[in-house]
Amino acid sequence: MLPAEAERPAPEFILRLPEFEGPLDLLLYLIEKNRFTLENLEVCPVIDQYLHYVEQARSLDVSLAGEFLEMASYLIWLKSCLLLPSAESGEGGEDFNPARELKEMLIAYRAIRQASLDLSARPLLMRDKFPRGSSQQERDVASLSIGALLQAVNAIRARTRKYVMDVIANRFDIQGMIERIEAILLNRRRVALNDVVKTEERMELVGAFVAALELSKRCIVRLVQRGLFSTIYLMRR
Amino acid sequence: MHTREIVEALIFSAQGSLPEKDILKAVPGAGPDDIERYVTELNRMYEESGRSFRIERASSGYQYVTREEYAPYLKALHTPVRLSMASLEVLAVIAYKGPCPKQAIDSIRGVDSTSSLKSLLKHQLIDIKNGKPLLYYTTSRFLEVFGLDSLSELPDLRQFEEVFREEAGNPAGEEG
Amino acid sequence: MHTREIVEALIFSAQGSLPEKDILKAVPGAGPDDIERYVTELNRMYEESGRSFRIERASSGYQYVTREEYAPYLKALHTPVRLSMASLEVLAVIAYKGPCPKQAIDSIRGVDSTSSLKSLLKHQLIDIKNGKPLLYYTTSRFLEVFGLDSLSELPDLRQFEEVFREEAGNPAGEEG
Repeated sequence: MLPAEAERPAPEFILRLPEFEGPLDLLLYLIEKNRFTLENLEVCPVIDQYLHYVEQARSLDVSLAGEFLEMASYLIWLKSCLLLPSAESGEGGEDFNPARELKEMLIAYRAIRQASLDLSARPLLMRDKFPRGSSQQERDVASLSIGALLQAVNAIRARTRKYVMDVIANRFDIQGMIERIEAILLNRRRVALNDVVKTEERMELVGAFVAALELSKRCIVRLVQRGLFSTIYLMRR
Repeated sequence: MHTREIVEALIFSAQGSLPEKDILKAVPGAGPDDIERYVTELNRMYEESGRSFRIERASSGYQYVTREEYAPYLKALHTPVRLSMASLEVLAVIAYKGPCPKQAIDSIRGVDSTSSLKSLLKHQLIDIKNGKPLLYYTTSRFLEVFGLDSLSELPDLRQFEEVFREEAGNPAGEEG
Repeated sequence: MHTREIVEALIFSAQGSLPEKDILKAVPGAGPDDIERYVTELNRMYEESGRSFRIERASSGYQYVTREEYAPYLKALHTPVRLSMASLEVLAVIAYKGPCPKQAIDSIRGVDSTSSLKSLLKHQLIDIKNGKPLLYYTTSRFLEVFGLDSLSELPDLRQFEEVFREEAGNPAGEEG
């Protein structure tokens, strides 16, 4: 199911470059192809081949993820460290090994990749085995995660392709608005609806209007409007 | 592997009642009579070995049920229901935007939310503020189910862009 | 009615993995060892009578699953989980290092993990802890899907690292 290393075409193959998960994946491929191990790794040929691959990809107009280029510049730096005479060898008392960081990175990545293959080799629910279907009785709701909620937001966004966020950022707080209006009417007999809102935002105005309706329903204010589209006043009762 | 056991596995793993035609599609060569015979055989085996379940023929197909005498024990069991994606969407809108009228929910989602609202009300995850229009808001049960102390604990959606930002040319994202 | 069959009915009617503690609550007087013994007995009965399913331990509980040899017949009925290599890598990082921020995942893999995170969230294999930065962790669904009782059941990551370090004596690797 997963592409085995051996099945990948060699990177010299001109018409179609093999695809790699990322720069570390490519590096591991090159190391394995050269039959190096991380213990006896000769970094320079691997770096050369890596740069060659990136060069090829660019000449073929293959769009490479930025990470590949980032790694390329890192490797060029690394190679220059290796090739330059180590004038300050023994610096800090440690034997200076610029390739070590790269090795550690590769070991960590390789371990994770092995772990992921290991995971994938387990009998997988919904692939190798299937759970018992749903039971008939309906009960309480299972506890849910914030992730699931945000997933839902994303689903809405993907479907409507509108800015759900815009609307959400403008959420209005009716209760807060009611309190604001009540506070204003403590000192005054009447206030115009437009004077209740603090911003020009439509949603806030809608919120104020809903709040006004609510207060009217509670017999706290009376809404007065002299004509269509004219100012709406909230009168204290 | 016997066809009978394939039929068993099919009904076993199905969500709800499995229509006969789906079984026939999955085991080519078998007819409706065969299916019925297999189910009878399976049920006899279950009964003879003292199993707590059997297969029931419903109008729409076949489904597993636990035997009635076990019902008292199952009632004690907390078998939580999983919310549908549609209900989760409605819930998300109300959580972030509520209290809000149904019309606002429908317009944000681009679809009608009637049945989801009903289901959420039934599970007491949302409630209604009286008024015209009715306003929906999330309840304390909602906070409980999501393990939140208050609505203000909901993550800022902008922060979530790191996960849900649309990739150029690949809006659907990876179907991993 | 035997307690064993009550346990059977409980696990059978549960959705997903049924936590052991829920079983213990439903059958007073039985201990974890009893439950385990009942499950072993049930599984032996299922196997001997050629049943297509068994009970397995997962996510600190028990769940019914169909036997693997039936998967080819059941695939048509379900939407199988298909995880990309990238998603599996991300999942492995989160399983071993989580809860961890996206940045940690990206840095181990050397690439951006956005689309994989999306896909894993969609499959509910991972979830998010609110915070700055957001932290990702594997869910109980992950344990169910991979048939793990807990994360501690995963093989030691260092074990994999060691294998790689020790390959010095075997330059050809597993090739050939």
